[in-house]
Amino acid sequence: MSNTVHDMGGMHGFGPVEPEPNEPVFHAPWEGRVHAMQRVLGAAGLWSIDGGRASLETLNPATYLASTYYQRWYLGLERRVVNYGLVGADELATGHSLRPAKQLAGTLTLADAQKPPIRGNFERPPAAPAKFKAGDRVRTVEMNPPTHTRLPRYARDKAGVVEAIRGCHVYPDTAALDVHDENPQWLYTVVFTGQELWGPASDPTIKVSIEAFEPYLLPA
Amino acid sequence: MSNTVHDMGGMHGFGPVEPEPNEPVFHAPWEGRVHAMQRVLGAAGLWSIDGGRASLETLNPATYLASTYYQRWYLGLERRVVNYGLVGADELATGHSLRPAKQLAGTLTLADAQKPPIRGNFERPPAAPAKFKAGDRVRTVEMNPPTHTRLPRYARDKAGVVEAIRGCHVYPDTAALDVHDENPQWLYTVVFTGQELWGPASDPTIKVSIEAFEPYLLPA
Amino acid sequence: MPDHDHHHDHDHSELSDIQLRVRALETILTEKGYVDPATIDQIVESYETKIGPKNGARLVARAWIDPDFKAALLKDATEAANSLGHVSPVGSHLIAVENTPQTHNLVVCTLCSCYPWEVLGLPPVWYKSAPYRSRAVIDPRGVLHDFGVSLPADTEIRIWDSTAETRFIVLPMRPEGTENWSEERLAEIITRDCMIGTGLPAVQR
Amino acid sequence: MPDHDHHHDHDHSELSDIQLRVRALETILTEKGYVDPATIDQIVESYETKIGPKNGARLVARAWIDPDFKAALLKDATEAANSLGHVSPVGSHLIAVENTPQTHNLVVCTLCSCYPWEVLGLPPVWYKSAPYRSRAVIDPRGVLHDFGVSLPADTEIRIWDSTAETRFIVLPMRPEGTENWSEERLAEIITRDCMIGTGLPAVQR
Repeated sequence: MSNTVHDMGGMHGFGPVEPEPNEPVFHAPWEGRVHAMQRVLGAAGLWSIDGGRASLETLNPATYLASTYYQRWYLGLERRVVNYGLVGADELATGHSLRPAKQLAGTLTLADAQKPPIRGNFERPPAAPAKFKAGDRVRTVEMNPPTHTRLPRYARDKAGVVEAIRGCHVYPDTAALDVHDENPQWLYTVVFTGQELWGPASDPTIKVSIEAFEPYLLPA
Repeated sequence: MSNTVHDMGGMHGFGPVEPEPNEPVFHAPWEGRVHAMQRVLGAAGLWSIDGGRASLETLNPATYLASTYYQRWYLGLERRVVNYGLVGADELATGHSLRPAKQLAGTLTLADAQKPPIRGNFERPPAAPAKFKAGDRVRTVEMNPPTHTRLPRYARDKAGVVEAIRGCHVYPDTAALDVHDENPQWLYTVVFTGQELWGPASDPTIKVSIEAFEPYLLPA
Repeated sequence: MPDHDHHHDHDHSELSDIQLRVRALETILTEKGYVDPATIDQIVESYETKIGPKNGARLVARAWIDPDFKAALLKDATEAANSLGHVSPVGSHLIAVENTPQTHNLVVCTLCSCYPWEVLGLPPVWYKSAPYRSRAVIDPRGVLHDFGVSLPADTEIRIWDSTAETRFIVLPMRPEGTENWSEERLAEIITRDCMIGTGLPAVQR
Repeated sequence: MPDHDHHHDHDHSELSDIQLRVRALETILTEKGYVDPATIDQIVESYETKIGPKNGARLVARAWIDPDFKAALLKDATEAANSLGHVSPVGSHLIAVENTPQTHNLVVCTLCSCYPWEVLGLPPVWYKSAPYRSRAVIDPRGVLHDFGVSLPADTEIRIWDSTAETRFIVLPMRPEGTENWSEERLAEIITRDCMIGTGLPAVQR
């Protein structure tokens, strides 16, 4: 969802950042297992990267904040394997498979895993020319959809400037709901002053940019 | 603080409202004790009603969401009795008074408690005439102070209309920091359309008003 | 350990023993003479037995049968309520807002739990809950649905966010079929939820 | 029971037995043939041993000594990184942003934890934490203070919120006193935090 507690840019009260010297990649073996299971199943193409994010964002906010990062990943993964029919709630309860597997289009194999991982490419052919160019003044839209979006609350209905066009990419707002609804949109780096975002009392030396899809922008 | 999770107007993800038929006034005896202790000590005038609110808002957001209402009241009260020197952390640890009491200006007595409770009056003489009148178009300011405010995030930097003047009242933003800094300000009911607050996709039949102090408003 | 784990454990010890901690605090405050347990008892008893939505219901019932009182209530609810004499005294800046066929009013406090205690008693848990506080201002029809209330699609919904020390009570519409009812009988159908805006007065048939 | 208590208890059972639940899920997925434990082992091992900030440090060190490579990196970091051949292949839309005496760059993902895995490895816990995600965009100097970094008062701080599939790596300024250093020696002072923007390369004296 769009306005859950995951959208925390500009919130107060969480305390200082606590760097951890020499921190391990995983703090417990189960964290690594969760990370890897997510990658293996993600390759099956049942959900998009944004569908995965949405499954974490829709956790109850109290659960979201009380959980560690990989606890959230686990809870989101558990939801998805159930929602997409890969695993039944009865199987989670017993801890064993109780019926044959569903056929998957493909998951990550050992041979795949032995190669260095490389991120997916989310760029897609555009359906129309880009509406904006570097230097254009824009205003972000006001919107509060109950579904997934990547326009943070703090950057809605704000005046900014397009700094760069980043190509045409899978649109998270639709792809989160349906992996096949890629609905590619032009993507821009849009810069705001701290004072535009936070008001006249803001540190005047701050500028913040977001990566904004074209439907998030209006000419200004 | 202003942008902690207590400022939850417009957030998603908390689930349905759950009415509780025939609910008791207090769900456990300790809830009533917390409520009453807060009232008794509040009468001592050490902190303002907004100082009390601020002590709950500065709880860690995960604690805030994981707590019930009276758990938050208790945690806030505990903070205040310690911060204002009424009780020491060592006393809380042992569960007994370890030193003489501080002299208080006055608390609620049994005789006071036997009378029906009546809310305090927060209206104060104005230092200047009201800047706005009913019907005036205004815009709320953008501000994100790290201290207490009563201008919710969802209603910042939005165009609205003054519907009524409600008098000149103690200003929460300063009184939260110092009970003596009442800094009275004119108070207005300001109305916004749902579409102004939430965007074009909002239910067009919604109007939302806030009670806005004059420093929250600019002419529009 | 990730710092979230730290917070998580900390939260736990903060909450698990709440009863013991409240008792300890009352003991300390009593030993110091800051509070008197009899005063605490008295306050709890007042809220449990004396101060409740019946006070508000009497105001609404009177407004339904007495146009002058209704006008006074809508002009200055504090003064009107206190003029009745027989309800608890009401603090300053109580504001009554009237439901009409065109407009339905709904009261919320998104930032905490502001509520007109003197006329409605202490607020219910749901009023103070995150689902109500978060959704009332953005999805009031969804909230009303949770209460089984469905309004015509073209009714304007006016949400009052109680962000200051003004307090709001909704004056619901008098239902049909109550034309000859007494003030006392009318008061019985005016529930707390009707005066928050999450309910409508209903006539049992 | 208030509904918050309900949620609270629920959250608890959701989290307390996480290790057991992860093991159970892996068992089920393995029994169904969806995952192969050896594949899981391999992925974990890759992240623990192969993919880390050394990849990014090599890019920065090369940019410091080779102006043409620096220009290529700032133009298209994905292509420049892959042209080196000896670092892990980098996915599309890696963007390098250059610190200057006028501007300091800081990367955050307020909405989740987007991070350039191929060049920096998996993000540290603090990068994914609420304190960092919430404050980086509103109080970057306060965040830098938590890392012991203090910038001149007039330095512009540019925060990059990674809200899409573009990924950012900060190209820090080469510190004085490293004029004759080899590429390998330079790479050693280019820490992960330098490439997020929460650290500055330091020369031990």
